[in-house]
Amino acid sequence: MKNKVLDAQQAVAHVKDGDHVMVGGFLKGGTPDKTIRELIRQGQKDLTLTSNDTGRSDCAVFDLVASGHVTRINGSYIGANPETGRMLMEHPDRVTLYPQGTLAEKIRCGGYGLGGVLTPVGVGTIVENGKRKIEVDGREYLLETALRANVSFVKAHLADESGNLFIRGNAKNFNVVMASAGDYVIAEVDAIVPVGGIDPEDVTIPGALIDALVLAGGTES
Amino acid sequence: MKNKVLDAQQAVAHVKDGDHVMVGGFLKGGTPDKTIRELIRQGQKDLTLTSNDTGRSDCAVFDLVASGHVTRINGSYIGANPETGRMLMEHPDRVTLYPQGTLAEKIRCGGYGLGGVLTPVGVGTIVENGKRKIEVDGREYLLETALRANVSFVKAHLADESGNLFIRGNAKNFNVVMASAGDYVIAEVDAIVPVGGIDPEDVTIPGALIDALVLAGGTES
Amino acid sequence: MMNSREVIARRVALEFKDGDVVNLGIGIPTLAANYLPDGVHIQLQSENGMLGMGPAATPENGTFDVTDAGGNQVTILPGGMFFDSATSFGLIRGGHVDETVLGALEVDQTGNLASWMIPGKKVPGMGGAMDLVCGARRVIVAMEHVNKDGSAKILKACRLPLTATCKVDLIVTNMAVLRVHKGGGLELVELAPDVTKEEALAGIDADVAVSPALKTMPIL
Amino acid sequence: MMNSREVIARRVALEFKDGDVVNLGIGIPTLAANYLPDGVHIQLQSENGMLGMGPAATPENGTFDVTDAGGNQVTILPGGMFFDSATSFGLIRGGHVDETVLGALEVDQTGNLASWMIPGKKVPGMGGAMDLVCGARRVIVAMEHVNKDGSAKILKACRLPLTATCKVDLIVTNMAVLRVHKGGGLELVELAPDVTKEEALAGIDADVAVSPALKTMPIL
Repeated sequence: MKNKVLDAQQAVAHVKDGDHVMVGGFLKGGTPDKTIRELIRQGQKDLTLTSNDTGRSDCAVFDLVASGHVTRINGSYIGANPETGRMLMEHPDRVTLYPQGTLAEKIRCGGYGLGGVLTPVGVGTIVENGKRKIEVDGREYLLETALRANVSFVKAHLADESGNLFIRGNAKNFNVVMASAGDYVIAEVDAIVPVGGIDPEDVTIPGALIDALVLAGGTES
Repeated sequence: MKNKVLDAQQAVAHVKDGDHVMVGGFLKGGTPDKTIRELIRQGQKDLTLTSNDTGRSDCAVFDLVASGHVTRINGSYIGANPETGRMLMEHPDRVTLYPQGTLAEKIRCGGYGLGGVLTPVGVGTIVENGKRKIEVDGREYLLETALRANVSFVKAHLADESGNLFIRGNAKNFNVVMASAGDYVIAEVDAIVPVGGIDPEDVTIPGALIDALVLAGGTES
Repeated sequence: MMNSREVIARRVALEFKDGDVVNLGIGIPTLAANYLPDGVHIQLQSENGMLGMGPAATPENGTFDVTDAGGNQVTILPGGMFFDSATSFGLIRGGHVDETVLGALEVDQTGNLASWMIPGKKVPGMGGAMDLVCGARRVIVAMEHVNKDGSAKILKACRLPLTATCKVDLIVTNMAVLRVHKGGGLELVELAPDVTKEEALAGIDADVAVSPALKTMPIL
Repeated sequence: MMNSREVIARRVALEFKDGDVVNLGIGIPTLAANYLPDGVHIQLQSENGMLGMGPAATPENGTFDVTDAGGNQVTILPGGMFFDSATSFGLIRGGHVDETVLGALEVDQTGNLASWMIPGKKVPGMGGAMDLVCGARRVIVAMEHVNKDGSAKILKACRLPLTATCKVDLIVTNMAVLRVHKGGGLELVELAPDVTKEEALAGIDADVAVSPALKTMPIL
């Protein structure tokens, strides 16, 4: 069995300048911090970031935006990150906001081999700008296309050595879809147990999707 | 709290002539038998049936097709039910077959308020007949639209009194998406426990989706 | 005497039926859960992935693996469940949430709603609001009757970018309750205690029919 | 001497790398799991909702809540997981299955595959085959070299309704192994023991390039 347990430095080194990175979490819930701090430290440039909210002040992803290394953002609610708000005001073309359910479906499409979904959400609003409208049975929908990343960063409570993840509570949020939609997927976890240590009914994400396991905590404040 | 525990007769009486019913299961795995036998007994006519496989000889849904009360079928693999095969040969317009993942997504769309999905599966095959083809980023996809039912029949191992379901193993199959896509949803369950008897991490389907709980077994052979 | 927020929250609470699945927006809507009538139990949906949300967590039992949509550590009640964002918004879009209650910047007489941005000033993003408004069976707007400068929030036509078109069912303010008829048209159906019809209408810049059964909010 | 099915299964087993997620069709493909080389561990995906499928269940531990795609009661191995059909086919379509091995009625030199129906005769339905062929990273066809009447199954162009277009990567038969080049074109790369190039080619009704490195199947 391939050893997927890496230190943060090794795992994050898979990110290249210009990459699209997805970062799981909903504000402080279920968001990776140690690996994102390492990403800030390594300083890969010109990143596209997909994150529901780009964090709040106690989240590493918040500081990632402030680091200046992120030049494009896909998100939904950015009210807790004034840096993202500033980017949107100064460069409206660099920040794209989606209805939260639409963002989740777009990422799911990317991970699940679908080209897109038809959603009624956003019809009649500025969200429809530039998008194809498709009518089915007399009702209008927006075509929302798939989103994939070069590297996905997710957070889980528990992993087994094969990479199976148990994501506790509603920390599942965007972590589940993002784990399927990255070419390389880094899971930051509170603990790692032997294979078989997570009941098959409790595995949230199959290890087959996970490339690197990084233990959270340690030197991370 | 509304009492959702009904006997099979009461629950199944919600089906009307001409209804579209969805029946969960994959062959004998996770398929409701007692409630479908009751549906055969009550004899509602002119039903449309959506089922992955329409069962094998030891499944009630197999007998439902043979009963003659089903006039339209949506399925995927029907090799274990010769009656469905006969219907397809004699009335090709009455049986529609979908790639299994496409069928699952169509039902998910129906339950989750989406108009459809774009899938690459079936492009270049007879599955594309009559469907819209949509190009995204230079790749062709089929537009597969949503499917909903009047009544969904699902099977679970455990329910709590509020209707939360734990579906064990891979009996989850089509039961999960069908539970979201019926106007009225009947869950046939092996046992019913008080609210709180299923850990929040183990609830497969929220009780909010379930209208009727019927205890499996009993007089059912 | 009740303050504005309490008037609104108490009145909104009367809209819930026993067993309803309800999503409450941050602010006044969240307060509504404190005023449920006897015998009415609702299940709170939190769009970040929970049904059956319970009270705030304590320092002892709190974790960032269980949070509300505002990011606060909370608890889950027996009978609740967790899920990911795709499932959560599937439930929302699919009509499995009975009521969503949210604040608004503007509502208009066709049922349009603007709640998520002021161009050039404040763009926090729509978050889950568009999905909730589009998908919930009933959409209840809970807001102050007028802006701080006294200008109307209930308008002939929204001026700000919309959250959704023609989706609002009911408007509950500190002064009045207005029903939005399907196909458009506002009907003033209730007044807050000590508020006159004239006062309520003066704060509205839209066509309003006054219900023949106009009554006082039953909130005391 | 090995029978045809064993030849095919043994050769297919050599295609797996340690750690691969593999979906094996019913019949010959399923047999391949019996012949894994030492040190190669694969995880079996069952499209009805399981990763890490284990051996058949016994009457003691069997349940219809844990079945393979043929409907038989099976077990799950430590490190496995269960999921619903939408998730299962999401994993399949999303390229998270490394190899799918399936039988076929016909394969052609462009990599087209026909496996699911004979019009007017037999229409069992495509089941998960179209999703698997379309989504798996590598598609391996495992089948008898020719039909029972001796007619070719490897053709210039499939005549039966297709399962997918241009998706097959490798064809393993009881007589030969053929690589299908991206963009089309068959290359005969291996022969079964005691089978001549001429014998193998005689059973194929398509344009075939013979590999300069043509060798005997390494299955003994």
